[in-house]
Amino acid sequence: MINKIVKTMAEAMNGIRDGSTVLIGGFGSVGQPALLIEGLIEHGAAGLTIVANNAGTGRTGLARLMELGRVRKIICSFPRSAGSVVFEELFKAGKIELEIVPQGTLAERMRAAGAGIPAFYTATAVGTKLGAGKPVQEFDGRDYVMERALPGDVALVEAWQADRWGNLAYRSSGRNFNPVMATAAKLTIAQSQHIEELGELDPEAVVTPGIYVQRVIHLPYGDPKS
Amino acid sequence: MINKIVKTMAEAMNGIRDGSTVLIGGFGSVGQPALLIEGLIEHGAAGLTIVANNAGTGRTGLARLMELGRVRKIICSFPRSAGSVVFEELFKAGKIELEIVPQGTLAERMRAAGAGIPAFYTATAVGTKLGAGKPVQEFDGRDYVMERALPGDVALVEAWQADRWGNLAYRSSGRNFNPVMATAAKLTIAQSQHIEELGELDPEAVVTPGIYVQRVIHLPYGDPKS
Amino acid sequence: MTDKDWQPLSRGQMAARVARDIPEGWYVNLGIGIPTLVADQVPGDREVIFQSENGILGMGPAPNPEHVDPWLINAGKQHVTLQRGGAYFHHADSFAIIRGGHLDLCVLGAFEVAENGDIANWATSEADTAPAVGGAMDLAAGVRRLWVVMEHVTKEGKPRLVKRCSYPLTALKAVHRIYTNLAVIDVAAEGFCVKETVPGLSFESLQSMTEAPLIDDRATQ
Amino acid sequence: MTDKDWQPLSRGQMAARVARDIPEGWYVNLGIGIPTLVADQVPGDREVIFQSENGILGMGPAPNPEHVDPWLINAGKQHVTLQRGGAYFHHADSFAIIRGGHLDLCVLGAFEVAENGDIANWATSEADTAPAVGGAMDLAAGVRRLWVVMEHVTKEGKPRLVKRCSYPLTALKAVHRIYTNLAVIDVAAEGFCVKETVPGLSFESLQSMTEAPLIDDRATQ
Repeated sequence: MINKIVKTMAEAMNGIRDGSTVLIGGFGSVGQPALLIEGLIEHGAAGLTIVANNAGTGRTGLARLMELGRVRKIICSFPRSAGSVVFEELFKAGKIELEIVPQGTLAERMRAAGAGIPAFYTATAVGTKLGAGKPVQEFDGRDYVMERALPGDVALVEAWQADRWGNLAYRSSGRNFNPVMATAAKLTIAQSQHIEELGELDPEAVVTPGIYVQRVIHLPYGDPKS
Repeated sequence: MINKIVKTMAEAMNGIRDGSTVLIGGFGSVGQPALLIEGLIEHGAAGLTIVANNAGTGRTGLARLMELGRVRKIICSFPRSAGSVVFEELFKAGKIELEIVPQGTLAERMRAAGAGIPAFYTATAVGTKLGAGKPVQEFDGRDYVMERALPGDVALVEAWQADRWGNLAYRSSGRNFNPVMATAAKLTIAQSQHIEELGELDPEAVVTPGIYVQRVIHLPYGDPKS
Repeated sequence: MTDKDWQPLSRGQMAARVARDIPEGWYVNLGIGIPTLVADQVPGDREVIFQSENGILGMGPAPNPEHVDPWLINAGKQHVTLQRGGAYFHHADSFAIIRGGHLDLCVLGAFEVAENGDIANWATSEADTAPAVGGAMDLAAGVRRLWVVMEHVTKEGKPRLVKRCSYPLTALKAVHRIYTNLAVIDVAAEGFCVKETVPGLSFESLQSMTEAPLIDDRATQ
Repeated sequence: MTDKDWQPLSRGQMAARVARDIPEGWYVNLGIGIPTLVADQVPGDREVIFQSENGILGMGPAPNPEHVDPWLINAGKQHVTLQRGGAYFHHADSFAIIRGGHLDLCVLGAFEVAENGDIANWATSEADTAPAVGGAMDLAAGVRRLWVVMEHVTKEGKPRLVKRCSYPLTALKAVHRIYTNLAVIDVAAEGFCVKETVPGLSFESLQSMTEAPLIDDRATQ
């Protein structure tokens, strides 16, 4: 019997290695796999490249992971926001590398990684600092930059419902980057608010089919902080 | 009040011009907008480029459109199948142009058109007849061909449920090319088995958000032919 | 023509002025700041469908405090609601809508707009190595129409409608129209075309607060 | 070593032989023909998840005639069922699964396989200008493992395991293993490695029906 549900955080984190690229879902705190991030801190892997929309706030979660010196590089669209104090300290001190990627390009680069597309063209960032140095090609009279796929070794995602095959459904705007990241990583670990019996999820409404998910952990944890 | 629901086939087909590229959903007869194809035949537009997975069977529907000489070119993955008699006659007689595209590349080229991506790379068809003549680029030691977006002027799609905003949901494997084509055309026309009140479709399970749909026509028509 | 007694628009008035020009049926993305205020200014009987880049189409106004869904936020991370007919999707699908040119309109704030339509709205200096771009570049490059709403000049009185942007660019030749606290200005092939000014403000005064040359295209003056 | 009395496998036996090697938990796409028969040969207590490129994961067997869902077909356009835990998606998402290397296995039929793993399975001649490719190229180029199941020789007795394919190629260096009615053969860096032959068939006889050189890698002979 296929059963992707693991019982402990240690099992969930098993095998995550130093130097991994870790994709972390969420948009702000909504849809963020907060407890898996805690698990990653506990697990201890270092030298990580983190891909996430934001660079953490306060001194917990992703910010804590950075503060502990585990993050070598962060790839995100919105590093600086109210409360991104840890990131700012580290960045100012030259202790963390930053790659800023436009939000849609960030999502599409991961979608491409999941879909077997090594590169694609987009008009986003043409003629700007973030497009500088990238190959430019004209199609039908308009310039586009070439962007490369952005795969992960690990994806940490947050779901509303999951089953033992790893099928996932999300809750409203908690969906955000999670399904895209799930497709882009070799090892996708989902924390889910609810576990359903196989067949309980509506096959028309499964957002992430289980093929993209290797491990599920049941972590009901209440509302996201706002 | 936004109301994309049209009452007559004439309204549904209004403005489709000679020489248009028309994307037609369905995989075999399942999910095929059979009645919209009838409407297109009635409407009379000619010199069409048709994009569909198959090249029609028997002498009705898409095959009839071709037999009437309305189709200049067909872009598909599987032209020849049991019953594709009209296509074969026309093709042998040099009366129809054919572009064969691998099925996944066909879907992705339309997805790209809908997503503002003019071109992408894929390993599909590298080193084959269907990859010949396309730009090849190496990424991380593997060769890929560049494929171009495939936009449509019109998409004809079949849905199971629709509402006045044009939101669509599909039924099981009737989904197939329909949502992809809906994103890729300037004018997307949906025939729907059911019309729901606004808000009746589950926002977590809308597959095609209404932004991709310009017209909806209510055509309950029973099971697809197999 | 000398100025009469004129008043700049308030932020709310600017948002209302933008809202007036959004017809029923448009799909619209609103940026952070004044643009966000536009949604509430659209008349209740006019159906306009708002997109939020974090995966919402059919976004509704802020909820009553007792009906907050903590999972439902907009791109500015404020709690919102979903209208009947709304739908959720993931980030790649959301930006496919944006990049694919399916939105009728995006309204953004900006630091500067150049007379060729270049927009600078994401980084305050070339020296800033960690500015937050978010979805600004995708929106500016992707949507069918880009309108900018901003104060006509900076707090220091420096013009924001310029010949060439001095801040790092967000997108090239992207802006179609600008709503400031003083005027409505189209970005046309021939440059900035003033369509409307606040009552009492003369064209000459507006020009004096604008770096790039203006063309007077007001229907009635 | 001379041949004993040997029998080629039937189509059903070939499918069963393939099924034996598919472990629990694999995600598998089956091509049209013999590959389709594989699904029914997987032991009932072994969970294997079948994908169909027309948008199904967790495809189940053919329905009872009285329970046919006319909307639910496989890639061969036969009526199928959905297993508990199955899901539907659209064609672009379906081929993202395929192209993205997420399937553990695809089993396809073929006209020819070359010793370097090239596969030809979609067009019967270079002269055919309207062959039907379907999803064959995407599958062959995209999946993690490609197994081919086919008769060892053509009806005319021509070998299908060749030095170089004579038919138009589907994909380069794509095949990992071949199941024929006579043998199981791995495609390795050094060429075709015979892992297993039908009882009684000698390696020499198999070689005589194979164009490319074979390497005898059978555990017991």
